[in-house]
Amino acid sequence: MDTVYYLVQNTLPVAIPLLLVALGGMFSERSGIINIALEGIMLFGAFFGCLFVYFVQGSSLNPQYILLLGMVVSALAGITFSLLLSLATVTMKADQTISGTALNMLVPGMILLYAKMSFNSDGITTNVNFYLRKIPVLGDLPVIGKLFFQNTYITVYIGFLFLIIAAIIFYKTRFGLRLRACGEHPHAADSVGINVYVMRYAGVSMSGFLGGMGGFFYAVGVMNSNINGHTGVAGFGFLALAVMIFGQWKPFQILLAALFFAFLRTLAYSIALIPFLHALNINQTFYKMLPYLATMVVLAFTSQKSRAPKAEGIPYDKSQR
Amino acid sequence: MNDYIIEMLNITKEFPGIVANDTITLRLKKGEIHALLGENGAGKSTLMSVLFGLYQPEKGEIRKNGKTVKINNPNDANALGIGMVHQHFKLVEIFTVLENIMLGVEPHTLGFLQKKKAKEKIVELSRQYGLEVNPDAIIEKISVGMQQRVEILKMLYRDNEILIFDEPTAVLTPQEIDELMEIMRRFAQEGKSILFITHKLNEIMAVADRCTVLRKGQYVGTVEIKDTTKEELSRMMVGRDVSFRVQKEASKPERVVLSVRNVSVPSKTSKKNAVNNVSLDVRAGEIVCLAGIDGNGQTEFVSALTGLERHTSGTITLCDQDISKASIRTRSKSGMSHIPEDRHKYGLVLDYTLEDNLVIQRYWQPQFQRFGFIRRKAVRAYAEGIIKQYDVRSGQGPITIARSMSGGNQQKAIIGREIDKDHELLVAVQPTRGLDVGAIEYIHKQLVARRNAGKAVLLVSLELDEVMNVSDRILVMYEGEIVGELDPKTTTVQELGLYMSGAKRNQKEGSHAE
Amino acid sequence: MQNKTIPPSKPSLFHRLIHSKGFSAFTAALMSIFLGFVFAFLIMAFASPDNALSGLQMMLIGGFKRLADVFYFATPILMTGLAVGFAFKMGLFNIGASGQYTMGMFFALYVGFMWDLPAGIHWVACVIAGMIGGLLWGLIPGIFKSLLNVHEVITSIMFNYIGMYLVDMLIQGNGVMYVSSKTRTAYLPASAQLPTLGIEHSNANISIILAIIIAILLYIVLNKTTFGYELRATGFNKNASTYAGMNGKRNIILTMGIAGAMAGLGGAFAILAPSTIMGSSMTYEPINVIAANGFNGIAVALLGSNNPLGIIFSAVFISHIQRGGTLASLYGYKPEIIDIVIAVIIYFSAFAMLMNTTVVAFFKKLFMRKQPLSSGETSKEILAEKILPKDQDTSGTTKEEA
Amino acid sequence: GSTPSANNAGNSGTPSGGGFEIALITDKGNIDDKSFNQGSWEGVVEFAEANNITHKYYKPEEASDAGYLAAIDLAVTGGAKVIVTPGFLFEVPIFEAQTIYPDVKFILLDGAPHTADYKTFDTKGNVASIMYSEEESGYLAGYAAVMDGMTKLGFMGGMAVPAVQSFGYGYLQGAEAAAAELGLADGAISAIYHYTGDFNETDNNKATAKTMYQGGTEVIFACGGAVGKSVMSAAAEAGKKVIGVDVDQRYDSETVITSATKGLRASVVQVLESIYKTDSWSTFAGQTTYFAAANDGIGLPTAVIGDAKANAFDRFGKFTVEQYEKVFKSLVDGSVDPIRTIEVKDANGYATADELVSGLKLSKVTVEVR
Ligand SMILES: Nc1ncnc2c1ncn2[C@@H]1O[C@H](COP(=O)(O)OP(=O)(O)OP(=O)(O)O)[C@@H](O)[C@H]1O
Ligand SMILES: Nc1ncnc2c1ncn2[C@@H]1O[C@H](COP(=O)(O)OP(=O)(O)OP(=O)(O)O)[C@@H](O)[C@H]1O
Ligand SMILES: [Mg+2]
Ligand SMILES: [Mg+2]
Repeated sequence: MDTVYYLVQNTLPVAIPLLLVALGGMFSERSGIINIALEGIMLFGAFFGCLFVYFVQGSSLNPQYILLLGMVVSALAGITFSLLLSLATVTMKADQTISGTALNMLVPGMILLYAKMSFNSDGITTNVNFYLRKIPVLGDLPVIGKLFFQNTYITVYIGFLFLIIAAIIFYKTRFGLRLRACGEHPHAADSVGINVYVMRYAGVSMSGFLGGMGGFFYAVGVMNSNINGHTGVAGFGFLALAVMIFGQWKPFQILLAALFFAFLRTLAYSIALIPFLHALNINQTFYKMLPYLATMVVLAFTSQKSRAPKAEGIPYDKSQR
Repeated sequence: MNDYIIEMLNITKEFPGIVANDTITLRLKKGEIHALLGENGAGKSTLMSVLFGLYQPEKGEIRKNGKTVKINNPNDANALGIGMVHQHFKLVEIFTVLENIMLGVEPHTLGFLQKKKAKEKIVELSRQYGLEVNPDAIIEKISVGMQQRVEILKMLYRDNEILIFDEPTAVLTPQEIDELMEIMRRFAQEGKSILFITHKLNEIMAVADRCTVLRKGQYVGTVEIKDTTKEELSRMMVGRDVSFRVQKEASKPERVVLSVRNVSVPSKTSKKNAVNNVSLDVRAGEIVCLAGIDGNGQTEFVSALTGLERHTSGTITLCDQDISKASIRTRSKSGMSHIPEDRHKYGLVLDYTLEDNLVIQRYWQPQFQRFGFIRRKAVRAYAEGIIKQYDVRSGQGPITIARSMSGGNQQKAIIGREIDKDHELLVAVQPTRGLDVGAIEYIHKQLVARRNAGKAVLLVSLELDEVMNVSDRILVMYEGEIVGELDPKTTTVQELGLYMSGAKRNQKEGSHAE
Repeated sequence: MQNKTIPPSKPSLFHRLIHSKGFSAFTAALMSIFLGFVFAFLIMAFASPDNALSGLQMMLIGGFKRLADVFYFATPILMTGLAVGFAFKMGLFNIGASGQYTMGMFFALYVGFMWDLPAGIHWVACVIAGMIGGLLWGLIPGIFKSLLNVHEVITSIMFNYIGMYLVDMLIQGNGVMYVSSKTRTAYLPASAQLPTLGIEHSNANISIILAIIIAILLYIVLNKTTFGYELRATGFNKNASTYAGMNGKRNIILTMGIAGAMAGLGGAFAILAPSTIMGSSMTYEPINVIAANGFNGIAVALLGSNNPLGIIFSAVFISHIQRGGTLASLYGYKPEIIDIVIAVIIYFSAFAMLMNTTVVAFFKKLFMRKQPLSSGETSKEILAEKILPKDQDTSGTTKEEA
Repeated sequence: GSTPSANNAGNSGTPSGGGFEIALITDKGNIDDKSFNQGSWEGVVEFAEANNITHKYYKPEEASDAGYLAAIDLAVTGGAKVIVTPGFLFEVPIFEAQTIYPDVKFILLDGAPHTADYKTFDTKGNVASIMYSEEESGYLAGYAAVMDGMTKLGFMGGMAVPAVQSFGYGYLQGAEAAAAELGLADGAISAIYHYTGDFNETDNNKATAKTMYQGGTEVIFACGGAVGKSVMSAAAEAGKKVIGVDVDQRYDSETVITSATKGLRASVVQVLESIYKTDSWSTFAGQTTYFAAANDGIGLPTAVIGDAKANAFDRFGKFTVEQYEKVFKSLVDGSVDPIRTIEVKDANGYATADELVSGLKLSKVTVEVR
């Protein structure tokens, strides 16, 4: 039973970044912009989030407040960075995949440069402990308490909160309706007076917001609030893309997909706790590969009938008929 | 004093390398149905897009009820009560009818959608004008006719009083066309003013009060329908006389070239077959026309026939050899030529030069290739031949980039390519789609010439005039089945329409198989 | 009207020049490079103003002090550049060059260590092995794309990681190849190393020559052969190529295979390079890091506008500024600046073409004033020709049917 | 053009015309790798700043012998008179460099110059080769842990390089010795032994550590540079303990009870002093010098930096400085001499449980390898 608790407790902090970033990707792609830059956006957000933590860690602020503020910082950073993508893809009508890749390449170099110039380091190392051993009252609930309210981070709850918000914006608001229209048939949207460019900027910016935040949450929940230019976010941005596709560009399916991957990952590292798997004593490396292999397997089965937003990847040009 | 609700004065609109509208003036009276006639690329859609605020004109002004207005975007147009049904529908396929209609003017509180409100209004409207729709149906699941209703409801929902219809009838059956005409008349009686674009003269004669004619981006004139004729209109449109009848002597069918037996193709959207157990023969020296309303399986059938898709069951025999499972290349080798439905999607590599496009079916033949290396000279020479023979107009001849050519000329190039390649069967799918009468006339001549040369021609068309004029034998397709075989000389458009709408069917085709 | 007599289909040389695709690609590249360095200069000026100029100078011309190295380091990225550019021609984005590169490296190493072949042949065998390794790893995204409809970007990224982990595992598990006490591979036998060009203090070797030859071959394949014709057609319009009876699925797999082979060769060339040190060799450290050369390949390809010949130059150029960057560290600047410069260059080259066309359009206008006929005539003239009944065959890009 | 001058972090002091006088070449890692590069760089900085000598580190363009040699060449061009090269990867490059640059002094840490084919080992007069007895340091750590009452130990090494291996071997032997001393039963101590295969802070290193703790492990000896960061964060979450490595890591995390240090910094400073101050270069030149307990080259930290009165052992439960000094003495006088290397079959240098048990003669300690 402890093993089960352990798996759940460790799955969530990993799932949340995936969830948020994939949701970001969803907003971007449903507005018509393929967002390969998620990896870069995450890293950028994580970087500024951690930088913030680094500068305030001395102060007497409560760690959880620091985390919340850091979250805001990272989200803003993410938005700012995502504007580079919108500028290239919406305004300049550049190839979306290429621009995204360029932005991905930019961030690690930037972090390395900054970190080396300021602390002769490959990244930022902080030491604030955001870990929550037990949420007061809730933590004492029988099973639920152990599963969800012990040994965790508030990022988990924030993550679910944003899932709800995202879903509402997406399905229940005028904005959401218009955004989705732009990703499917921008000319139709235009003909009813919707400004496609603005909507796409909005979509990409939301991916910046969620992506930056997700990046910071990755740093917090997985990297102990450290971040460096070499390991970066270990391909989580791309995993998030896969999660988004697996989730069919829909909020709640994305949640399931994210949980699936995160669980697989946790499982892979917890082999030692699970006797029959441990007995197999398979080379560690295979477990390191597992999430990537799983991604491929999943995509191999889902991609056949997966339905991406129709207008995704095509720069919108009013005068094109 | 003036009774014009809309005046477009000296409108000029340029596109890179072309003046789409050149000082055009159009006056619309309140409560009239005003037709707008012109060849392809004459500037009709552009002019309407200007009125609808999609394009900004370089010169000219627009007045409503006498006072000048500036229309910067569809919202402005909407505010002025102007609505438009576009030539190519502007509907979000994965949205419901409801969502599409309210998109852009959604009722909401604090940004949260109020679908109920919208729904009530729509139900009310469709009742009032007899435009039955299911607000919760997904667009991609409903018929083209339905989709057009949605477009019309979009205008009504916005309480527009000036309604623009851009080539609305192209996609409809005769019956549906009649209904549409009815609806337009009703609108007019209610005092709504209508601008109606079409290539089809008899429709204009049927409903319009007045007609403005454009040619090559220029204003030709405006006439009262009651004192004009089809002939005069077409002369105004093209600048010369055109013959509406394709003159051809009776066909003398010979041996069977194409023989299709019990072919079925599963549908992508629904569970039932898109093409269901179809059998037909096409003989040398005859033009068989596959008629039917868009979306009744013609496309799927052609895909199966030409190999673009693998059909599930049945056999296809071309010149006595079974090609049911053959690759596209093999089919082409064994004598099939194919003029595709969508020239931009299939027919051409728009970024290739004209010459490269002209050999796209044959680049691998020894004539054009040695040891896998393309023989430029040979290609160039060949291309020049075709261009000359089929009078393909373009900027720099063989090295013109296909994208920069007009649709009409692009089509000519494709036709030249497919006809020149030696073949026994010519499959022509909507070869005159969106082309003007001049081009249409030319292409029809070519088809007849093929047939006289003893080739088998299978023509797939939605245009009734084309079906009646060109073909020697008509097969009507309805819901994936061939519901009737008709002789163009003995049937009427109305009867044909009945078959197309499934109201009537005969089993002749089944027996014909033997 | 008098001007109607001169057919506009004979454009002036200048006009043809500024409209040639090559030209705009070239100016586009220049523009992005320029912006890249402006960026770098700003960073350096921020880091330490007093040295910024000399630092920048070092970056720009420093490479000339070490030409042999410039070419040596250009080789692998030239190959990965081809790997990316070639696939691009078919509309495929091969972001998996890293994995293919690593695989090629591994195959080359394997043959280098595990087979002993006579001197002249051994390194050739290694190179070929490397090519095969890359090819196999390139096929995978191709197959996923054409048979399972999985976007090649995702596949190749995933297989970058998988390949990297796999190779590291295989190497660490092999006592002959791996020296655990040194956390790197053992020294390759001399017979497996590439013939050097014998330039002092430099590993410059025959591979740069091979790479250039391969690039030229690719150029010919793309532009002169039926395969190239099919490939580009598919890249431009998949449906049309299918309609024309081309085997799209096969071509996708084939293209990715070839692209992979290029990257694989890059890996082989890199690991088989001779060492300036007697008895030593290049070594690989299985420390779970994705090969950077793969990603630099993207920069190279874009800068060379995916044209094999252009890629030769862009590879040399990027290597050149990288050497310069290293030398700039003598002024205390971090070499990482170059990574940023490169990223910035790609970012801009992604849309420089468009910025560029606006610039060209501007020139065109200027130019047209003087010579109204050279290009798109003014509206009146078009119409003059359109209205005139028959002899319309001169007017070009505008529509008319008989 | 103009004379280069030091500026941003990473190099300081003003160059006396001749650029950067003391240079350090990093191997694949960076100077914050919590390991060789960092330790030795700290030594360089400490000394150079105290004596206001220009200094700088260089990153090789290519991680290969030729690449390292090229970096050395660049450093010399940059005006280096003394070059510090941390790590065995420099053995072959230095062998070349020592003859190419006879009047440049080289300090080679954790290695001795030799040819690529290992046939000739030759340390010339301008090279000082420094080695460390990690097994002794590890021994102290293991001893301390068990003495402190812990029975479930963990070891997470980076990659199986000699330094890491002997830390680990020493650790187990120390534990065994302590167990014996406490008269515990056979198998009373269980140890989990693991190599991460990298020297980085990664989420899977953290997860692996967390899993160990979850399984009941009380303390993990984190012996792989930045791997320590991952282990510390895991420990923080699991509320368990960590033993640091190379340098005193108590300042990095509350969870670090002690660190098995080796005097990287100290040794570099010592050698530099021998050059610039005491001019006793000859005591190091041309030979390999071992830093061990005997010459205070290794040990557990006994003082807290910046606080003379503070107790460096405050994070232990029972273990005291006195006990430490006693065992330390036994290492100094050689009465205890831990095994440094054992026979390992596996190519990647990962010893199996049996190899460890038999090779290190363990009975009190049972080993599980992950
Ligand atoms: N966005 C555009 N960019 C460039 N040229 C355009 C554009 N839209 C229209 N044109 C050109 O302007 C001319 C008028 O186009 P328009 O669509 O109005 O013709 P049309 O009368 O609607 O023809 P059709 O009967 O085919 O609809 C044509 O030559 C067309 O090619
Ligand atoms: N998007 C565009 N950009 C630039 N020029 C265009 C564009 N579309 C059409 N044209 C130009 O307008 C002219 C007419 O093309 P157009 O496509 O309107 O003819 P069409 O007969 O209406 O074909 P279609 O029925 O496909 O619209 C051509 O000369 C073409 O170069
Ligand atoms: Mg048109
Ligand atoms: Mg139109």
